[in-house]
Amino acid sequence: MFERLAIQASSFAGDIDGLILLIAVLVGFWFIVAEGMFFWLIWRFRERPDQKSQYITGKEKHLKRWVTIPHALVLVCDVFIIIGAVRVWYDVKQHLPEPDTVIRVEGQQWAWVFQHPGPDNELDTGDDIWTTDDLYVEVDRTYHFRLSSRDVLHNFSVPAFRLKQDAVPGRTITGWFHATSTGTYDIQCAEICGIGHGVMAGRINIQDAETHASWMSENATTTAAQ
Amino acid sequence: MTEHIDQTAPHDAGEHHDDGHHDVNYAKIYVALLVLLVISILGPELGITWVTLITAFGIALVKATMVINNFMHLKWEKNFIKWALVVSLLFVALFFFGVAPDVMKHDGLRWVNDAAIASVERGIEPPHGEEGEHAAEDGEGEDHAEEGDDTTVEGEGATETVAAAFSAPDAYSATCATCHGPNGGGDGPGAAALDPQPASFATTEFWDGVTRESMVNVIQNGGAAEGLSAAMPAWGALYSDDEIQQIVDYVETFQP
Amino acid sequence: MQKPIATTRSASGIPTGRLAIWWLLASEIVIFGGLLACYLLFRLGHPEWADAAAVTNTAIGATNTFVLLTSSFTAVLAHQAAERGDGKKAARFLVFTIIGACLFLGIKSYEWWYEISHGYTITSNGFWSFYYTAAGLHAAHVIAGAIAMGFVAKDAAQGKELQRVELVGIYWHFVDVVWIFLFPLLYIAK
Amino acid sequence: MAQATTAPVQDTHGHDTHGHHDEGWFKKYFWSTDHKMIAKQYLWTSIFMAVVGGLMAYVFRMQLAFPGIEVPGFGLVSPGEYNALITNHGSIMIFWVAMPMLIAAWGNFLIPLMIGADDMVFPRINRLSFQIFLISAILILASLFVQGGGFGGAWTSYPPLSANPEYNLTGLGASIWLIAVALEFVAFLLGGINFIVTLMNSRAPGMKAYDIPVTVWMIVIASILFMLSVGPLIAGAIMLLFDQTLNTGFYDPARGGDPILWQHLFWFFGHPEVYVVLLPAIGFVIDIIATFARKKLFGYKIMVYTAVATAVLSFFVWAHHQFIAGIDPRMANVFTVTTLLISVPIAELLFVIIATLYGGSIKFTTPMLWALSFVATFLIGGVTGIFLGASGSDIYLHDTYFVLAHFHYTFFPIAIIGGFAAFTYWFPKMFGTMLDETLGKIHFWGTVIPFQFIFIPLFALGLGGQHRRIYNFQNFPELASMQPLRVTATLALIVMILFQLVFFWNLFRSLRSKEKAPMNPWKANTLEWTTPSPPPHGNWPPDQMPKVYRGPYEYSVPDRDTDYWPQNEPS
Repeated sequence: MFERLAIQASSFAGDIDGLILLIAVLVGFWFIVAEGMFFWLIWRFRERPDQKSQYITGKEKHLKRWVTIPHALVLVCDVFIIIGAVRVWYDVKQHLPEPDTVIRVEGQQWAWVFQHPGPDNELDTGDDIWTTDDLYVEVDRTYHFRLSSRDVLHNFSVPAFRLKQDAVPGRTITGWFHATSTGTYDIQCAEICGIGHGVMAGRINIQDAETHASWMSENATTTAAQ
Repeated sequence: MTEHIDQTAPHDAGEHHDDGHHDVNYAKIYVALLVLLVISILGPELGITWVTLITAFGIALVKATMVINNFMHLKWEKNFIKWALVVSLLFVALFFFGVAPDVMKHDGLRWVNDAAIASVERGIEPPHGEEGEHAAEDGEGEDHAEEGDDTTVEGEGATETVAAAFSAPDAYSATCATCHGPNGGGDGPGAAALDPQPASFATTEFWDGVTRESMVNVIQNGGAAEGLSAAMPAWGALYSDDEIQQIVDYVETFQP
Repeated sequence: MQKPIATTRSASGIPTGRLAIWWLLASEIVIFGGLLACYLLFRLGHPEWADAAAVTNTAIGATNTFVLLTSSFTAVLAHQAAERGDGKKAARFLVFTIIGACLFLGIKSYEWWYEISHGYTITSNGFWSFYYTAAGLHAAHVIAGAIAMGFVAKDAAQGKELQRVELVGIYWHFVDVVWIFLFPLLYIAK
Repeated sequence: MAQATTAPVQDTHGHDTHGHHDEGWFKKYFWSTDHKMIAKQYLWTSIFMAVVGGLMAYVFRMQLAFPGIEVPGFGLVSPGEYNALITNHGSIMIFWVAMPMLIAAWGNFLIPLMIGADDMVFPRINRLSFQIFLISAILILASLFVQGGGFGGAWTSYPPLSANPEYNLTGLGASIWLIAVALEFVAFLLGGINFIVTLMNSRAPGMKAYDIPVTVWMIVIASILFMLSVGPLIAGAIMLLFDQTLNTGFYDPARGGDPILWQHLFWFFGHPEVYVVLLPAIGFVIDIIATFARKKLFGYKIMVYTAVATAVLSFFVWAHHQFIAGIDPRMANVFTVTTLLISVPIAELLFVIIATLYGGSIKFTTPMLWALSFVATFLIGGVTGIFLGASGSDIYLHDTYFVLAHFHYTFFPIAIIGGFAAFTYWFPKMFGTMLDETLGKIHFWGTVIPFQFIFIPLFALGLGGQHRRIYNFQNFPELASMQPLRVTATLALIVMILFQLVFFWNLFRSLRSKEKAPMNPWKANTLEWTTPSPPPHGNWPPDQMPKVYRGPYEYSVPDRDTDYWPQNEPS
């Protein structure tokens, strides 16, 4: 059932999963400590005939420690999480490695339109390949995508890449990915875009260099023929 | 906020128990406000930017302060009232500065707001009234002019090459195939969500029921224009009349 | 109905009605503030809006500023009269303020009619959308204030609920202050 | 304490020129200005809306678990209907259930009683605010039945989808939805001003700032928070309404507008809104835990300060909802830091609640069970929020079922568990009879256990990359295989809904019961327990209004016969 959790098909998928794991360990620790303390106190101080309730104001120094020290430790954990989060965020969303290929992705109700640069590797030339809902990329190449939308908000999300970015009408947003394994993965729309949101599914086909080249020559010629 | 108030005894709800009256010469303040108003109108007439800004907004601030302090008597009010008002203003400022990097600016790290840049370049078009009263009177004409704007903006985003290299099959696969299917069978990926189902161009029933004019009208103005499904969007903003004719030509190739 | 005991208490040291009015104004500040912050965000990002702003009629805007300042002045005189216990005089000044409000709305209607008939409608472009929305929201407050003052003046003329003259006055000055900022934002800055 | 009920307070209408005995049905139940009646009106409306919202969840959960079936009682769910259901489920549960239940109903009922006043300061504005609220509730329900169907653009209502009928295909539904939400805001602004002024001005003689029960503090802080955050959104809603109806272009990029602006306006309000409903729930929980642990609060002032700190900080975090929505990526770093900082005061609040249990003598009554389960469950919602507040992991988790499960783990404890805690605790005061403890406990376990089985599978689905608001996951090959988790969640929901019948049966029995509740059944300190159950009109006789001598949590004070010490008892 969870086989797809293991799929990491992009260069930064591992970083994001690592961050999730780091947070899971840190907050998991606090969660278990807090819940454990909570249930133990409930059990220990349940109503018993031989036990009277104590009068504690919370101003007692030796008791106040039990709140202030964990409190400071929470802050320390926060700092670790912030550092991890900002590093991953910088790599994925701020830093932009040099592209090998640039593609254009446009969302519309309710399909993805992909513009591949074709054999000459340049957009907006005669041999561009346009496809709907099927994106073809080559493995181990760095891609930039220029994301826009024709009508409403959409979201270009490839769970296997751990990649997600809103497509905003009127704006062009640039992102990148670097596929690391071949295969066909889901592209989901992750921003509600009308009644067809649930069918706005695309596929990303990651091909090895050879397959990709033959796909490209096949489709570039048919487009030219039309 | 209220912790300093000692109130061992209930206060009487006297209407004006704390401040009978303030010794303000209201007439003097009124005259001062009028003088400031005159300055704020005359200042910008000089046409110097910084004078305009100071006279317009600096004086607005001074006038507002005078009204708030003297007419609203905030000067004599308790401090927590002042705090409440200042805090609400601060939150507005927070909102402004939090949003400015995204909305006020038109580009940033890895994003460009093409539409806003295009709108700045386009400038303000003369109102319809300048060219001829009838255009402004006519609601339809106005709508059309606005949709014309759309085209320019889309053109900016997708660059001119797209417009130059218009081909009906490309336009069909980019715009129509989502629902009507790559071969016009009404079986595109979007079709599953639609009720009524999108038209299939591969059936004779479809071609019995339409004229060329009605098809052009639906593509241009949407399905609702012909009493059909409102899910069919209007594409008149995206394609010119001529291009729509070409698309209809292409759709006719699906005819069985 | 008579007031509950709760209404007559004043633990904060400010009479209940006035405290409520201040909180009401705090909530109004964020409403108008939000709208004007949005306007400023667009205005600073769109220098071309200055061309649209150039069309607005400063003379009419200035006249309306004058009318509102004057009505604020009569409102504060009403408050002064109410403080001295002279309900009749307070009511008379409030009536002047209401006349000011009506004059303001009349001038506003003429201005809008003129602009709309020359093709500058709410859909013309972003500037005009904000122009009509901000001024319209303000005008709605003017109408609400005028109606409230009508009720307060009716009571005050009979010497009842004189503290309300001050409350409605504070609200009215706030409406005035909003206009003081709208005037340069929509009319003067070109 | 039973003898206390026999002391009848006969003529409490001393300050009211006409008694309330002989009034017609309409005047008594609909036109009343009595804060207790208005509280009941809010309560019944919100319970009704909760039933509506719950049944909506049933319909779309059935569609998700068994796609394409005829849902019993509803029929086939089309994509348009599915979107309308999820949109209105979200809107109703937040604006018409959580807010009226936690703030309006209990705020109206408790604030005057807890601070020793006879009513709110502006009873007629109070009535007006309920009437506006009722109209908004009717409108939101009506919007489902207009031509084109209910609005389906999600409760966040992002333009251009929400702004343009050509995109959402529900032009009328969208506008009515928007008007209903705006009216609800107006109702709560009026109500909030009333709460704030009542607390500031009408406290019983002797009640200083730190003698106010935490519940009242929390409701009033929440009201201020709501008031200061909602303003820009009201302006934004007017702009959106004009976009929908007058064809303006505030959010239309083609005409110089900007769709991102709405997202900022919405979340500038939307995030503080979470704390608007959280704080009152925490207030109830604190009051209940102190009563049933027979303990003074561990650090009353810390509690109030952290609540204020949370409220202020909540204004600085809104854009964490928009990390991948097209905002400038550099801003995300700022909001990651502020978001994680807000975990500090919230952790402090929970630590203080847990510390209050230390050294207590805990009685497991139904309200106490609800209050304790609030802490245990909310903790899960709190820690999962860290994954979403950290920008790096949010890239993957944004808009997945992980988000959905996270905020249900916060809103469910807040609105449902907190609501039931308050309901079971103050029920005797409000209606004058006791709820059945056995039925109450059956209902408690029957609600809390299925809840975990609904949402823990959804966390797993979210980690598996399943996105929200999709009506049929069979269209996504990678997600189709996780169907068993969806079925588990749906079955658990049905079980939970069935257990609510126990609650309604319990409620029905108690309302019909002739057995009167005592004045102070829980032996609590706060002022509402010093008047008969239910309190008469005016709460106390005008000449016997309570005076306050001490704080609200003086339980188990050494050297006293009883383990509680009411606030109004002279020392």
